Amino acid sequence: EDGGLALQRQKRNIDLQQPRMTAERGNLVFLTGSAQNIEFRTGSLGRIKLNDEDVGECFHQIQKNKDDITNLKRSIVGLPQNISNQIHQLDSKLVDL
Amino acid sequence: EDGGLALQRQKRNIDLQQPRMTAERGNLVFLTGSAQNIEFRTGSLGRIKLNDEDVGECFHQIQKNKDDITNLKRSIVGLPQNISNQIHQLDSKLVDL
Amino acid sequence: EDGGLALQRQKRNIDLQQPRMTAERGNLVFLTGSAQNIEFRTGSLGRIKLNDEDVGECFHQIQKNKDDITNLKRSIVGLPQNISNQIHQLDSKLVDL
Amino acid sequence: ADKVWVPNTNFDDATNWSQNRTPCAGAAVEFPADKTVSVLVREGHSISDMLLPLDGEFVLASGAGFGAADAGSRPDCGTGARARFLDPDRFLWLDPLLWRPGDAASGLFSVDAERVPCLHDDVVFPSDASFRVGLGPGAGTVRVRSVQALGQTLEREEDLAAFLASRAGRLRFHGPGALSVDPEACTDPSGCVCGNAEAQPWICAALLQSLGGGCPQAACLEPLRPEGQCCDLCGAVVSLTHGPAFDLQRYRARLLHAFLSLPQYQGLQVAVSKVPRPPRLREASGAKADTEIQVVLVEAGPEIGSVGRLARALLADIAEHGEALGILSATARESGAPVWGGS
Repeated sequence: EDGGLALQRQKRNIDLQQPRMTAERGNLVFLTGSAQNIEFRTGSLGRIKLNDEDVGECFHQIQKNKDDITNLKRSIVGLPQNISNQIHQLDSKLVDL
Repeated sequence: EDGGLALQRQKRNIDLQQPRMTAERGNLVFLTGSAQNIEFRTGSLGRIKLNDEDVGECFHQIQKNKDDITNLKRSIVGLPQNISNQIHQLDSKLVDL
Repeated sequence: EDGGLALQRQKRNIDLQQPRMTAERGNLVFLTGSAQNIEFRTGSLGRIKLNDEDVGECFHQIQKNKDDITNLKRSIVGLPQNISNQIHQLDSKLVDL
Repeated sequence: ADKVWVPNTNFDDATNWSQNRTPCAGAAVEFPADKTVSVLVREGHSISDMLLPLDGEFVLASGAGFGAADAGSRPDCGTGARARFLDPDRFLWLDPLLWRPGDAASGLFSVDAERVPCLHDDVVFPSDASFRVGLGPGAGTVRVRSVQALGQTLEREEDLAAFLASRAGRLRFHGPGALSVDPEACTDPSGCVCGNAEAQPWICAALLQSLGGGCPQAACLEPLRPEGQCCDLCGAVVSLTHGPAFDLQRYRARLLHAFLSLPQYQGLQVAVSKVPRPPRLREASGAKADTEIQVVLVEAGPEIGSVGRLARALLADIAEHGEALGILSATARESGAPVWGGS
């Protein structure tokens, strides 16, 4: 492959990798190339809002839900053990009668 | 341009509102019309990130939380049934005495 | 126009405190400075999508997960109380024998 | 030969904006709702409001972007008036003013019809600019050898068709006309006819519209109208009948190096191409060939007389070396005396 063609290909890749904001029949679409990211970076007081939902808070809530679920699992695992101990005790008393 | 085409174009403009990027009290706001979407699309290797959080992973976590909750509900529903069986057995033993 | 002048113009034209959308090596970056937001708003029938995921649905699912967790917590808290009442009753019967 | 598309739809190009300047910091900006366009953004812009087209795209070069500035935040930005992006559909393929030769040599020019890409030309849309091209007016098909756009070279009909049908293609090409590629190169050393004769009325209409209406008055008596030229001009036309040994490139190079480089011909420009021979001249000369080589000589500056001297020098050159050059016969026409005070 000669130099010109390589350069041409490189240019093409550069072009395809450029991010773009496009409008399609009034829809607004933000696009990046194959390996490029779309990133939202907020300052300490700045926020990203999607239709009045604060994205940062949503992410926070997802994590909180996850933590709550972990705790719930733990209590549910402990619960039957605790109860079965009590029932076992009762059973022993019955046998002792 | 003939009249029919102009009319068609005009109708389209009424149906569709121009997407808009605007500053509202220093905030940067992207707006679309009443039935138009806003979409963010990366290539297959690109990611959407909010302050170092990967949005794809967050969506995955939401689904995982949902599945975990379904499983938790199932265990909690099964739990009292299992225990009440044991208590009922004990009760029967008592009556038999 | 040479590169240095272009860069200078860019610096002059976008204040670093402004919320902004910029391209960084092919990545599309939305940045908020101090206290300003970046907001995306569709009309009532429009949707916001991140790589084919509907953000509204995701937000809805996050809230639903949160509500489910609250209910689960309540049932789990109520559960041992209910069972311990039954066990207590059994215990009393035993004592009465 | 390469023909390079000149205009662009870049955000940062002042000529794309009402008032001939890019939006200043804090400006309100408006793109026409119903004009489809791809816009390259190469710098950063602070705007207070921007209405986007319903169908269009903004491609961001690295470091480029948009920031939110409240209206009137800069005192130097003027008041209120929206910066409007001009109609991106205003650039027509057939407008000779919108193309430049890829290998422009000083002293050479093209007649108007050949400033627009010819049948055997490779067309280049530079990849460092966004663009939009109107095919038409008229529903005819424009044929060229290849089209380079977005860094890809399209030389197969199916590749071009796929590109034109894609969103990228639809953002950049519009109009009732069609575009087609035929990878056949011009293999005739004596040159190939441009092939724009049928489109010439449209080409001239586009050119004259840019010039503001009709042809300017030629500044000489008995001006000439060379084949492929839209308006009369002052200068000389040398018409050559050639044999099989004639080589257009070599003859063009000979004109540049053996004649135009001489001090007495400084400021002259020459266009050399194979053109269809007008029927009346064909009958008059009794020649069998339906094409001839047209050499158009014009003066770039106000000097007078050197064009005529060069035309006669060329005839003398042909008389002496015609056989070696593959030139069978030559005739020359000259415009008349200058009209002073003409525009």
